[in-house]
Amino acid sequence: MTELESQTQKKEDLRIGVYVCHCGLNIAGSVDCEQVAEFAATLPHVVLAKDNRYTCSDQGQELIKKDIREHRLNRVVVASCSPRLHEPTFRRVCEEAGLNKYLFEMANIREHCSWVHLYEKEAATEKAEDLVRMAVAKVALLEPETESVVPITNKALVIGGGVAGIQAALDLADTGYKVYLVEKEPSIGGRMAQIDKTFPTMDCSICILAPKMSDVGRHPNIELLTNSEVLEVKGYIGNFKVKVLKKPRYVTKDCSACGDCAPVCPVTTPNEFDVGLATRHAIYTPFAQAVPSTYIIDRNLCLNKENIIVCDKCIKACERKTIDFNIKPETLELDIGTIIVATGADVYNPASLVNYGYTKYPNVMTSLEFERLINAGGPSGGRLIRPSDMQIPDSVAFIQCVGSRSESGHLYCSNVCCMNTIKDSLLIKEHWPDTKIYVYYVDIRAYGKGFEDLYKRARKEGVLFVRGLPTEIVENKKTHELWLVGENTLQKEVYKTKVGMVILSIGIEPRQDSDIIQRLCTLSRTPDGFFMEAHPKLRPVDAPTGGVFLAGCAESPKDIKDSVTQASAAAARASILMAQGKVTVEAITSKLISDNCTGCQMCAKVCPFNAINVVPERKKVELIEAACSGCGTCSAECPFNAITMRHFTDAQLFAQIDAATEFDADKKIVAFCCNWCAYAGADFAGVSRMQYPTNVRIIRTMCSGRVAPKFVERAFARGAAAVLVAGCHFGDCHYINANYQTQKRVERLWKKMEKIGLNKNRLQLAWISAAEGERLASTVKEMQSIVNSVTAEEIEKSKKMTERG
Amino acid sequence: MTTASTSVEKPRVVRSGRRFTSGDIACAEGALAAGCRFFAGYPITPATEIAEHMARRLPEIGGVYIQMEDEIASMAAVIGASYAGVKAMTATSGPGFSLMMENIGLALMTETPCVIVNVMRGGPSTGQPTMPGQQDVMQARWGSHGDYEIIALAPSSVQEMFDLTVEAFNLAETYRVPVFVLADEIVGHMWERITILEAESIKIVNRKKPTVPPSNEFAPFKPDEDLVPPMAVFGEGYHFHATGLTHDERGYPRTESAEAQTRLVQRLCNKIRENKGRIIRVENAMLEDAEVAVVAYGIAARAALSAVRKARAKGIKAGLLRPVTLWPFSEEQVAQMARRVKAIVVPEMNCGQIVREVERAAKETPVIFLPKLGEEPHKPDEILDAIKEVQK
Amino acid sequence: MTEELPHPYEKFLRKDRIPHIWCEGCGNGIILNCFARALDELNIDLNKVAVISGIGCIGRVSGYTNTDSFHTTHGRPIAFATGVKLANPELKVVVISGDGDLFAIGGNHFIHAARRNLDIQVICANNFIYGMTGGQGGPTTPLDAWTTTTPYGNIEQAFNLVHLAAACGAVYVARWTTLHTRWLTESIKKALQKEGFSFIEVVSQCPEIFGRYNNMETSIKMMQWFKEASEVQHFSEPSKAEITPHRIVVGEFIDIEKPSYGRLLREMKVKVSEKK
Amino acid sequence: MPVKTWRRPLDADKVKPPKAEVHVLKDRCKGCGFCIEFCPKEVLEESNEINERGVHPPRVKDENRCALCGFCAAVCPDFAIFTTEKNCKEGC
Repeated sequence: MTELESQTQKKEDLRIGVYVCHCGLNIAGSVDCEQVAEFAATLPHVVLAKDNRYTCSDQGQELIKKDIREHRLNRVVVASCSPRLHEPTFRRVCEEAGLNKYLFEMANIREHCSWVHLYEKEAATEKAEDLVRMAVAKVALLEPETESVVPITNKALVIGGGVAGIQAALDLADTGYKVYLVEKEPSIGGRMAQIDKTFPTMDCSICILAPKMSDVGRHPNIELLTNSEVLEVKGYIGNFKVKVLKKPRYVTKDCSACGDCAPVCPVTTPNEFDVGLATRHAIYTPFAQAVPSTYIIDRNLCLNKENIIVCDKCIKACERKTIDFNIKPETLELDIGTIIVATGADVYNPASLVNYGYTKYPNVMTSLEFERLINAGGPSGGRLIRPSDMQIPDSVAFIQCVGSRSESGHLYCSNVCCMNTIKDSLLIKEHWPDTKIYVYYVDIRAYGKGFEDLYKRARKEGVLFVRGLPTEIVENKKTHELWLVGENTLQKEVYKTKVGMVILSIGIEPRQDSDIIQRLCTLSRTPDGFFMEAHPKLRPVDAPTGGVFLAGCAESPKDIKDSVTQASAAAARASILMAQGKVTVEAITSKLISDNCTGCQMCAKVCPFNAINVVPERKKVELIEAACSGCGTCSAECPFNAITMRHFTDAQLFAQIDAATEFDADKKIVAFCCNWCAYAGADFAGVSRMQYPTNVRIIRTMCSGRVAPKFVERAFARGAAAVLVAGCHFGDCHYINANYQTQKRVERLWKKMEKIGLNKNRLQLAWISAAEGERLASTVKEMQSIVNSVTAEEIEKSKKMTERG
Repeated sequence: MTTASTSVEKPRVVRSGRRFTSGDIACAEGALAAGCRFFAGYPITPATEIAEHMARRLPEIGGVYIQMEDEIASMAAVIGASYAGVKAMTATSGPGFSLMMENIGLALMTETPCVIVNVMRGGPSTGQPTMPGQQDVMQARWGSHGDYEIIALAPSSVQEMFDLTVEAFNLAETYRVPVFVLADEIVGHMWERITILEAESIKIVNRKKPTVPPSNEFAPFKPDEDLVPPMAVFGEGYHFHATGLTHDERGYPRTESAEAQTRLVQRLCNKIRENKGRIIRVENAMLEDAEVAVVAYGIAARAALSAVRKARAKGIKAGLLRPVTLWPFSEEQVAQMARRVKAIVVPEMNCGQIVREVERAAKETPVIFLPKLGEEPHKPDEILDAIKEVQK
Repeated sequence: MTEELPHPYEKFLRKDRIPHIWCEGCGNGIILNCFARALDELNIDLNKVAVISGIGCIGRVSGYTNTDSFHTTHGRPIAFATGVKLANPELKVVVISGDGDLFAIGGNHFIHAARRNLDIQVICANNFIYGMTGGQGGPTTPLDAWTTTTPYGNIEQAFNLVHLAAACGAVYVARWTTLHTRWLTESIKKALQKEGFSFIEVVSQCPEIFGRYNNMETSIKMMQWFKEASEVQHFSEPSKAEITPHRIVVGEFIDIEKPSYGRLLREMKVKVSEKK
Repeated sequence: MPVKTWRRPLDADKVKPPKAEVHVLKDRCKGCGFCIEFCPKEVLEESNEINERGVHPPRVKDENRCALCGFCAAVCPDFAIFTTEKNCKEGC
């Protein structure tokens, strides 16, 4: 049946229940909830409207169920927090009461209203009423949907072989799932393998890591893909198709790691693993405990570049004949159910801080270099020697927060540096008790279990903690001794200290290549640049994309313990999915209205998921529901209204627009925000209590690509002063690239507006990530000037926009 | 020394004693007795039995028999084996002989001791495989391209098939030259009683070895006074080079020098010519007072002998000169004899080949030629008639 | 940079014969070089090596190796080598010759020696033409190639030598170009240690004739061709090992164990002597 | 790995690749240029001197670059070039 029929036929028996939530004072603090409830009762088809303190509480949920049964409610609206938080909760409530969960709608009067208009109760209340009106208008047109169930492949992909990836892989493998562990480097082990000792227990890092590494190497359920990169991730939760590039080692598995080859290799380069403090050859193994132990040839360094072997020294030295320059790269195609992103982090490069002279003064080194230096297996055999004269210094200074908590580096705290320095200072004391050690800090953050004790111990051992970072380091050109100059902010006095060696306690930063994984797994990132979790509190290891989970420093700076904990959590989350063996996907997919389709293929061209096939003989297209991810850019593109989106139909969106513009439209901004970025950004603005004008009415679409020009035109036709279309940044789009279509459409609209002499500034396009609440707030603020400048004539003119179009 | 009784158990190299055997087998046994330990060949009538017998015998006594893909390869392999220090031979007939000419030239140029048995049949081309002939005599002398001297022996009995094969090897080893045994189908297939001497009574010659130790200056083709260079072989450490190209005494190619060409080719000829006296063997019968002489070789010589006997019975002073060594040709012997006789009768199983050599040597003395082609050899009376004829 | 020191492979060469007669950039020198290196690395007793060659440019190689050596008639080195090897099994008998010598006039000997699995090593310098006689077409001349006897382009199909060798029963078959010196040396070493008939084809450059007439004027250009076109495909199907302007399939194609003629001969002799 | 390696490795002296000596037998060279063309370290260049055979033998551009891979010797058709390890006892 067509939408119109279904609407008219519904009108008679529609019974809508509205529940307005106080959320304690979170909402009630700045919105008159009773009044909103009373208002709701006056809306068409609303048979009952109530306000209560916590709708999400058990009583709140029970109440809704009871009402659905007793009052035969067939539609429910809850006006409370963001649907991104509690929609699942209330949908479940409806379901339990026998009501199809797609007949439920939320009005976000907390994040989008009370929290962002804390001091304008009246305007906030009025906005809340609008939001409820919009929700009621939409809910009236909602239709029951059945969710399709898709099977889940019982295989997991773990990206990154650091301690987090190792833990996640082992947990999943031990649970009995097949795991592909993909590591970029020649060996797993990551940062932890480079570190000498771990805090606060002071046990040898590699000693506790190595066994886990070899477990990974031996595990029957783990396929270890080192020296490999993920090229492509297609598909959806439970059914990913992943392409992995396995780069050749040029040494076969038969390598016994006897090491005869490396010494004869004529070319050398600084060893990355030892942060350049030691040398390696073109054929090498990064470190003694590497897994796999198989050697590898660095073809960029090796003399045998192209199709010829000029140098055969290693080949000759290899008794087992395991060297084969003929091995070609191979691309593996994997069927994957769940993905764990454990790609880790980079360390801050302090070279940019000229005043500390790193890369200028030989005796200024980073904490990572220190780890290699103090490590018994390291380039100096564990002797703390200064590069300038290879002597053990009598005094050492640590400088904290290098690259952290500062404008010059990163604003955030890197979490591990304080404890790492304390640990390092104790290591020095342990070997060379007389060494004078200064630690220059901003604050010492010893928040974790056993941290404070270690801190105390360091002080007892005589490590001097000085608050106030040096402003600069001056080197004595002859002796290469270093003078630290700064202010002790506790004693309020300037210090000028001479030390033999300075260790910069460098922070942790997102990997430079994060954007690749981000694009592949359609992840979002916080302003810090680390990957964002689906929910900071309730889904801390889930990525926004279904079936993808986060672990380790890829998500945020953390120490080994937290990385391992998070890894196990991620593994558990992934296991839950795979144990169920199937997953229901939201029924928000495209739907073909076959009669209208002319087979023009416009939709097929814009679909990011190739979910639309063309059937030339029938002059129609056909939709592949399993492949459809529900962005809706197809229906926005269709010139003949032949495709619509379940749960976001044209009619439903029109209804919301109309509701939003029912009263003094000429003062209002109608904002279309995509679910994953802009809408989440607005939520974030709410959570952060960023205040902005009350006259914006946000309509949620899954993707900005859903926003058809006709919606914008409808808003103007209804007399709206301004329209905002907001979506994800390019590259962040949850639907790969659907937002490129958004851009095209808005540009078309701008042209049209100019043609008919409308001020195109009344239509704004903004890219706002889930983390950019600030940006949303400021955009709305800026748009006020436009709203104010719009004249009655312009409004009238724009009302005719549709007819002219 | 092995006695007849133990001979049954242990395979003997030399099967001494009196035995009844065929020409081809006798040839093979002769080769073994002479020290031949390598045979490469290709089946061809009427020489096949030599190959077959070698195939049976060589493995017994630690030698190698190999059947090659053709006679070109057989000849090449024989040269190779000889250069590896083993006495080597091959056996064939007309068509195969033609194929061998290429590498016979190589053997001549590289002074390779080896023996080639040609059991002659009727040609040209495939001709009459099972019929006798003496048609390859000139090919033996001139068949390969270039200038050279070779040695060829013509057995006329099963006993000689044994004896002359031994001698062929001895000459090859002495002069570093390929030596032909020019037998024919009849001698090859004929069965007769022969006597094989005890091993130690059989004269064996082995090639001269270099007297100098290996060195970078070693000259593998530097001749002694007899113009024959001592022969180093592969594996002795001399690291010498040999080539079919014109070469100097080091064995290195000298492809542009006239001097080198003259020097080498002259010596290759002279080492045979100047040793003629030691090489050539002729057999005379009743020649001392003969007025008519018959010159015959191979199978033809047998009929010739009885013809001469019959003539003497009739009071005609006839005699026989049989060149055992066909090449180099016994020119002096024939010339001397020619001066004493009135006429010379030459029966040959061809259209006239050795007869030309006889005529050349006989000068004014008239020479009557008796050709013969096909199945039957000459009958004694045919030759007798010719003798009577010249007597008139 | 000094000149006093002698070349490390001097002892494998007849010093008084070097420099060799081959043209500038000719692949034959590289083949000789790799052969010397192989002997050096295996440190074989040079008194037990015999190098046999046929006629043609590469035929001169036997004149340069400081071993017992024989420069036979055209096409016959393998037949000659048969005699040497059987007469003195202690010797390592290596035949180094050209494509015309081994596969046109000498083709019959090659296939039968391979069939017999005679214990010799055959190294073929394949330069696609008859070089010594001035650049005539031969059994390996590529289709359409210009030679002095194919002035309108070659209309004969070329032999695929590795396929031929494999089909005839060789126990080791490899093909390299003269640019693959390291691999070539390894293959020669393998062949020298292998029991039975081994064959190595070396795609070699004749810049003076083949190169010049087929728009690769310099030896470097021909080496560049080897570099760009060659593709290592170990143990791939020999019949598919093509040599075209765009693709030269190289590598080891066959490496199998099979009783050699020499071994069977020894066993037969033992049997025979026991019978008696 | 991100931190740019800028230091001289502490073991730089220990694992210093051996110094090479390039030997050219000038008058054997026929001037094919393979050694120059295929040297992975571009150690060689054509000299402008003319040898007995009337060609320009190679000349060492920068001996320190030589990694002693020995390909020049391996690819030379004329046994005219080879490399040896410099005896650095007397320091080089």
